[in-house]
Amino acid sequence: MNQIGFPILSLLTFLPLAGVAYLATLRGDEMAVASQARNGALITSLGVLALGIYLWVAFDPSQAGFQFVEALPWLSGLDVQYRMGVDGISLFLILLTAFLTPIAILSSWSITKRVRELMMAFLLLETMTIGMFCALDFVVFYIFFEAVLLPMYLIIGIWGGERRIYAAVKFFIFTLAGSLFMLLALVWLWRNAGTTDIVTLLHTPIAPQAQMWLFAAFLASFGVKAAVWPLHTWLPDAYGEAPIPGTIMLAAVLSKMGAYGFLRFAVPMLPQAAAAAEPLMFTLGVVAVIYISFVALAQTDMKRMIAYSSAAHMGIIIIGIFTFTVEGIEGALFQMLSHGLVIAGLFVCTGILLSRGQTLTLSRLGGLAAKMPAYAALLMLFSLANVGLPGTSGFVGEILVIVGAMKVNFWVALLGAGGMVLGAAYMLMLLRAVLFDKLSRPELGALADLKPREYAMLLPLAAMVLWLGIYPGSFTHMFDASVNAMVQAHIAALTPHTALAMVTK
Amino acid sequence: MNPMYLPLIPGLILGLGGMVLLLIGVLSKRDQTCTCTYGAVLALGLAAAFCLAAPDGVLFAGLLKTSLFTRFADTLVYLGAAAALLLSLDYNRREAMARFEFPVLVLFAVLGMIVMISAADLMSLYIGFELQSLTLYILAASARDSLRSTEAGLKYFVLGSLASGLLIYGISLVYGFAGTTNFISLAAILANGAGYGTIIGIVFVLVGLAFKVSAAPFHMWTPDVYEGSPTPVTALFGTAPKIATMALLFSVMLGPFGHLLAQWRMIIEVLSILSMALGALAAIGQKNIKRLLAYSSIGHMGYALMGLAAGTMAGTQATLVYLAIYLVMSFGAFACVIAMRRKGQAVETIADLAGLSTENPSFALALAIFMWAMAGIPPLSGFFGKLYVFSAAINAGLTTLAVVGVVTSVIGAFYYLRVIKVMYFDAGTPGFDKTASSVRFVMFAGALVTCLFVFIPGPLITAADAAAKALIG
Amino acid sequence: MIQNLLFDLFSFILLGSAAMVVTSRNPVHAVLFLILAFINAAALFLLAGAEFLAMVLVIVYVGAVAVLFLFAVMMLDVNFAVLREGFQRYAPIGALVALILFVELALFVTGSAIAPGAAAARLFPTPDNITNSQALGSLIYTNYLVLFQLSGIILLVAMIGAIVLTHRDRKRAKRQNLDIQHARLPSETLTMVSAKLGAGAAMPQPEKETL
Amino acid sequence: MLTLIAVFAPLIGAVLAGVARPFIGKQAAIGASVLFMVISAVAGVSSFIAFVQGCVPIAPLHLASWISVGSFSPGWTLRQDTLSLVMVAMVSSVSMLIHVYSMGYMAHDKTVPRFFAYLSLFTFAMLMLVTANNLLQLYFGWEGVGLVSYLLIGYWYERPSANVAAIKAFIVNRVGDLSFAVGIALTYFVFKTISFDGIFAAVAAHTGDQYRLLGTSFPALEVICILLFIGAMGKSAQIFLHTWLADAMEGPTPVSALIHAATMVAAGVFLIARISPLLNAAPAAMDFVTIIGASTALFAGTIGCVQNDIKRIIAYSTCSQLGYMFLAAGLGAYPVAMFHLINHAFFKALLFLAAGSVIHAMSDEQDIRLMGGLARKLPITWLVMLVGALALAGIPPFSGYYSKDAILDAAFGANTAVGMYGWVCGVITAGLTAFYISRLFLLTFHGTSRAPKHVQEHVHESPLVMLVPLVLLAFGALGSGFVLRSSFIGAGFAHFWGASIAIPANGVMSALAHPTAVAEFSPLVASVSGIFVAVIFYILVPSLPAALSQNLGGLYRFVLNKWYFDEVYDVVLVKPALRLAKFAWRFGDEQVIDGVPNGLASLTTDASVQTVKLQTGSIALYAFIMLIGLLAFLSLFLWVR
Amino acid sequence: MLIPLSHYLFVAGLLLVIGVFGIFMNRKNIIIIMMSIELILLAANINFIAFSGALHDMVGQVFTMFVLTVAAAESAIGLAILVIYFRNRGSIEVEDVTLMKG
Repeated sequence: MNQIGFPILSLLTFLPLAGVAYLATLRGDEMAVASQARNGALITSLGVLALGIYLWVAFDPSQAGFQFVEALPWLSGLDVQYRMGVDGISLFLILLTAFLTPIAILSSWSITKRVRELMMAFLLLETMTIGMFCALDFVVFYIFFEAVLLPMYLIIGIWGGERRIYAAVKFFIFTLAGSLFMLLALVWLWRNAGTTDIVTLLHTPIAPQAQMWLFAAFLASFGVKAAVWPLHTWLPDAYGEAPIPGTIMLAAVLSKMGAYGFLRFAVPMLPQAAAAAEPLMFTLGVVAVIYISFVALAQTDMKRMIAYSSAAHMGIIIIGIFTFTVEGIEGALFQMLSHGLVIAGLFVCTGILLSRGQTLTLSRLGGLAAKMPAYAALLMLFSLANVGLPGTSGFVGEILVIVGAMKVNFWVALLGAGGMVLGAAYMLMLLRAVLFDKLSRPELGALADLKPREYAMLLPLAAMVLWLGIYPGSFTHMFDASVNAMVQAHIAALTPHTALAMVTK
Repeated sequence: MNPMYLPLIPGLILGLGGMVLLLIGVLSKRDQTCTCTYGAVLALGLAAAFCLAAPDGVLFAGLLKTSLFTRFADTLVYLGAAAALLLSLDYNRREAMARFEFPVLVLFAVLGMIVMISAADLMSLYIGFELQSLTLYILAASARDSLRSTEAGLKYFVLGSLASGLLIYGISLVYGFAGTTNFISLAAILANGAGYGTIIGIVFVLVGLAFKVSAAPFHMWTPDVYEGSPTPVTALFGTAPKIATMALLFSVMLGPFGHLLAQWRMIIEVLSILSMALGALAAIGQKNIKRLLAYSSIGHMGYALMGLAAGTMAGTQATLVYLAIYLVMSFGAFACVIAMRRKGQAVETIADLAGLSTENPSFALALAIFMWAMAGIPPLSGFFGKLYVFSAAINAGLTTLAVVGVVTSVIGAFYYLRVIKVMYFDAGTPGFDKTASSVRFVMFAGALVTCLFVFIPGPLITAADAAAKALIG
Repeated sequence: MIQNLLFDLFSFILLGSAAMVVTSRNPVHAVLFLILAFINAAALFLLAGAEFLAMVLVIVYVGAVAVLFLFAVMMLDVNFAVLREGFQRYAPIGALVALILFVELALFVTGSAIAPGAAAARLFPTPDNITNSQALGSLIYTNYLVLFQLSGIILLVAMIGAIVLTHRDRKRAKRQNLDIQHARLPSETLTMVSAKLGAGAAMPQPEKETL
Repeated sequence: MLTLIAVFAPLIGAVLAGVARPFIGKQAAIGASVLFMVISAVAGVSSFIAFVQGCVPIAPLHLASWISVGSFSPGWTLRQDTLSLVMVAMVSSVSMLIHVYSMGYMAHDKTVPRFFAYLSLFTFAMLMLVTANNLLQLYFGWEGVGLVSYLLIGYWYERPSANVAAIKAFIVNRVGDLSFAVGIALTYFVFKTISFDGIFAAVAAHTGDQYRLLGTSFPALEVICILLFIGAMGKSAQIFLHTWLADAMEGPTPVSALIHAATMVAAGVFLIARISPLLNAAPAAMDFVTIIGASTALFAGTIGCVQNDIKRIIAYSTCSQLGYMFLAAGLGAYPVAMFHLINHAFFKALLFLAAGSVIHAMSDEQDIRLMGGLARKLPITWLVMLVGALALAGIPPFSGYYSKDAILDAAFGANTAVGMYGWVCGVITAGLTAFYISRLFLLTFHGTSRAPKHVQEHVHESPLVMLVPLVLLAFGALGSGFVLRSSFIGAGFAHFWGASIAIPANGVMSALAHPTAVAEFSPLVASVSGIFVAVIFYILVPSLPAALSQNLGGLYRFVLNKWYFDEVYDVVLVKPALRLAKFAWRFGDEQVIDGVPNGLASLTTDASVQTVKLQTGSIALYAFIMLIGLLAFLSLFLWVR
Repeated sequence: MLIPLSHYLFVAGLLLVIGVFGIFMNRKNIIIIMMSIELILLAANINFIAFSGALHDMVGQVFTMFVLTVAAAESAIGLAILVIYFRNRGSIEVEDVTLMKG
């Protein structure tokens, strides 16, 4: 099996499926089924979280390679196997998923329509997501990567807002279009290496000419998933229309799949193409940061503003990845984690308003700080973390990316950091519109402050945000080895190193 | 008995079984539809069992040849026919068109198909082809009091006989210029290149067969016939004859004409591209679910043809995998269509599905699974079909085909999603009648296989691999 | 020499009557021209040495198929004037297609030579010492027995088909069909409608699809 | 250890006041905050005293690692050298006084614990800033004070203007912070470290480094210093990034005192002093600092002369005084800058709190045109305000005199064009300063009262809890210059500052010791004449100002409107940005980018309609298409292949 | 055989072309379309016979035999379908066979 004697990764991946099976067996009247389904889903996801924490404890940070590796024959005749494994890069993304799923499930309490199906969809989503981060075989990866669409499509379409159908279809088609090109790239790589084992693929050289095409295919797929400008427009629609728990999973976890794809495949497998695409990716990243921030500034809906903000932050992650420096990549990774937590927090806050029956139109909110101080404080915390305030998780990733980018190009660092200013602008506008000023409508004054269940969602997130901000070392040292090895390999593949030497003696 | 004749037994079972059932039906005083249907399913099962148990063989001085490849395709055909029979049982009764001749005709059609699949000579190819075609013409029109059904039968018949006319003209040219109808001799002669006469013959043959797999631009009959025919017959049309013809295409194109791969590949590519594009585009605006499935099947045949265009063993394997998966999805989907019945009346528009997910979640889920699988979304089985054909195409250097395939998949997803959208997102109460158990069986067995394929893909893939090896050697 | 002349004659009539088949305004005439075409084709068969098939062609086609056509034309009381409408509409494109097809066939088929290995690949060379019928028979009943049987099944299918499709039940005679009765469900046949007083019962209408 | 207590006690106070408020009650929360602040002040001052007596640098106190990625490994570390400890002592003590004062001033507010939590948090952030041992921790504090200033300015969040001011403060600060962050990154890029010790040790090795930017090469250190200084400009409200400061008056007065005196704005000056070894290697950047500082001093001084809001006048005075500090720092006279900073902290805190006392008395009226004649009713406030005003005006022996004089001496003594520019600006500003603070003082306390009657009736002296801090600060304003002079800039300055400040080798500090007569007396003359003019304007000939503003209308309006900076920014930056945002959304996203998929979708649908058109149901047509297809394939085969 | 193969092929080809042309000409008359198809089959048969003669091979004739059988069965089924269609609809106009389209 692996070094700890049982297939923990498969267990992590498929435990939610067991939950799905359990939920499917529930019978009885609707209310009873709903509450049983909620509890069942919550317990399952907490079980996954417990396993995830065990994984973290058992993980050996000094190794750069994959751990807990499992392999089973699968598509026979070809070298396509069921392979699972984690390294430092995927470890925390798995944990992020395991951490956020219970929160997303908790945040769905206010939804009363077809609860059992919703819970099943979430557990399915968790399986797909964790499986994707665990996969060590490209085909397995691809399957999980794309299978995410199924539950997500339903989640947006059934439980979403007014324009849910447009959003759901757009989300599905965009993502599918992108990932099918990756399928072609996958097949090409398969032919090239004779296997789809990711570890082997990582070490199989590819002709530079072919790399360009492959990179374009990867860009199409991961770019859509990570909502890289200008492939981002599905995102505000999907985030805006999805129900809150769906938005949380979309924004916090699913968008990371794209970035993870870049980090796992595009960069290490295609070093030359990645290096050649560096200016392009920087441009896209910077445009994402600046342009999308501007768009966010113009939003009139709380959820869409946060959605655009999320897309803008993905720009930072992209910049970080393509610096090919330890600082930049670790920054990007850290930003991925932080963004996941922060954006989840923000959306939970949004959901709390929704569950109080409130609109999300900014002009119709305001003055909530007086009646909901705890809510205000937590929303403020997440907003500030989103803006990258030192001491919160958002800062660490951002500064690392800036530091990494500075090693490559001054302007990328400067413009990438420009999100700090624009981000502050729209987040503060948001805070003002929601929390401050006078109550815009008298009924807002009747809102109650946070309930225990809401504390249960927000406090862990807040604690994590602060933990990541104040003592990021407990996270970075887990992926140090992997990232270092990756950067070393990248540099080795590119010798002579062509990065711009900006300082001369 | 001489083991040489073992491969004959399935054919005998089908032919004789058909006649026995015919006798039972004719002689009995009571309505024997049920008996005959189950009898036919039994015959198919027996045939399948004997088929799988039989060794390879060349029969009748090279008229027929069985191998793992033919057994693979045969099995699929048996499965398809059996499923169609199961579906017909309830449907025909409710539509008041239950007749014992129906299963008998299906058995004869299957006989024709297995002859086609095992054909090793142009003559047996033709006879098999005609046997199944003629039977299917009748089946298409079998709801004889329905204008739609008879219109479908008429269309199918006229166009089908035109196609078979072209086919036989082509065969005559091939025969004449090569001097033989035997596949092995043909291959030997064509190895030294072919004259224009032969080549023209091959094009005619291809057109005739392309009609049967409804590859664009020879697909025109498909939507109309699918829509008009009784649904179980449509389900049969969508699968068994297509699988048989596809298998025939492989054994002809890669057998006797295999050496001319470089010359006919382009035609297959064009067929494949046109089919995929048409299947994706034309389905978008459809309101009738059977028409939608018709266009979808055109698209699927485009994908399946990719494997033929590759012309390699991997391509063969890919297409076989694709066909097997397609068979299950398709039957599942048609079972769902058959289950769409309101107050004893079959309803066929997509809009009728609105709100199904709240009223009958398992039905809705099953249909959603089939739609997703057809769109090729992993982890459902449809994805693996696509994976394999794309892989075969790219390995054969046919990147254009693969790219077109990707683009059309995306477009295709759009209309599959629409079905799911109607079921899950639109409000409504379909108020469908209770579904018969045989239909439910096909539906849920199909859904289960489609879903769980990802966990045990091994057997099918290994079998397809062996079959491909048997064909190409 | 005389054979060439005969060939030219027969083929000329064949093609001419074929042309008349597709162009004549009255389907009855068309069928009659078809018969003429078959007969001439049989003559061409004869010239090529296939006496048996020539006879079969006459018997089967003229005797059965053509008569069937005639029967259909007569039986289906069709308004032929309507059928001729739009006669010319596709003629240009038809002519173009026909012309190209003809050029291609004439150029490539007629000019093609039989493959060099064809003689060696022949399966059953025509025996010189026996009659055509005997030669044919000895093949059909031996080597091609299985196909012969299958064509028997084809004919059986045709028979079943013709009967199944066209045989009319006497509709007046009511018969009890237990299966149908058993299959009926209350939900299929019964709808509970709460009718307003004086308004009558209205059936619920299915909703229209919207996307 | 004392430093540790000094730094973290406010944090504990903040947490208690903020988070634990529901559990411990309002009074306890306030009490906790003040108590921990007192602890902090005691610890801060005593650690400073202990240090002064030993005068031996204490090793940095390493608390924990923070980020550790590659060689980028800033930790949580408290630096303890003269510079830090001076600041710790000043910040904690001034802040403590402000806390105490606030207990009275804010007594009637609804959410006081929140206010105290912010105040304590603010102090904590500032203390983290001044004790930072690396640029990133400094940045932590830097952004921290920015954040809390945002919270405090927007404390009365029901006022729209307070919200606008708060957002403005944060965003303008962020502009500077952006530059700072990029500066940190560049520092790391050049030095491979961002800890101060590491940087300073490697300055010599990197002096010649060039950095390519905009197509040409610049000395890397210059670029870094300018980037960092732009950060300082934002925080210290120097010209171009000053616009937030005056608006920040929307916060409660103690906040203004805290922001303007001890914390936040001083951070910029502190940063410049902190990176002195680096800055010394970047002469162009130093000149830049001087020019900006001198210009700001003059610019803000002019505005201060015509404002009518009591707090705004003091705010612009802060701006102006900070300009002085940068002027000095840019010349290399960092100890002088620090000296002025400390003095300024006392007298500016004093001025603000006194102004707060006035406002408190005047029922929240802030316009000096509606005051007057308060001297009799508010004697103590009058007295302490006088002390503060004289200190600000630079009248001996009040503290401002010593430091301002030293700055101008240094500028004159620097003997460079830039220095001379600074000196000229400085002298003029001295005159302006004296004028506007006298104007404020006279209009507020003397003459006849111009306030509405009901306000006049309520005028009363502030409670003791407010007056005690005022008096203490007055002593500070009175004595700090005299007391600290010798150690800060006197003969022993090198010993006092030790390694915490690097003095450049241009002899600017030695110029202090031997000032020329011109340098010595011109500021004093300017100050005295400023007071004199004010007395003429507002006591002797009260009609003169109005006449003057009539005659010089254009100039008056220009200055009154703060040189139109806000308006220009609004037209050039804010409005276009909002328009651009709308455009990017409505056109860029919804039309162009979404246009592609939506267009493709409708294209597909159209194509679908076209495709289906052939499907007419006509058998003959189907047959035609088959035959045409056959023909096409035949032709393809025969002619193409 | 005295008559050259190419003559036969030419005649058969022409017959095929006439059949094809016939389909275009008679877009409304389904019976004539069926007859056109019969002509196409006849063309194939002539080919078979001609090749059989030229090759001196019996297979062509055997093939023709089966083609004839099949053609007969085909006409029977076709006409049966036509009859029931006529019954349902009362007309056999091809152009009007458009219940299902799109």
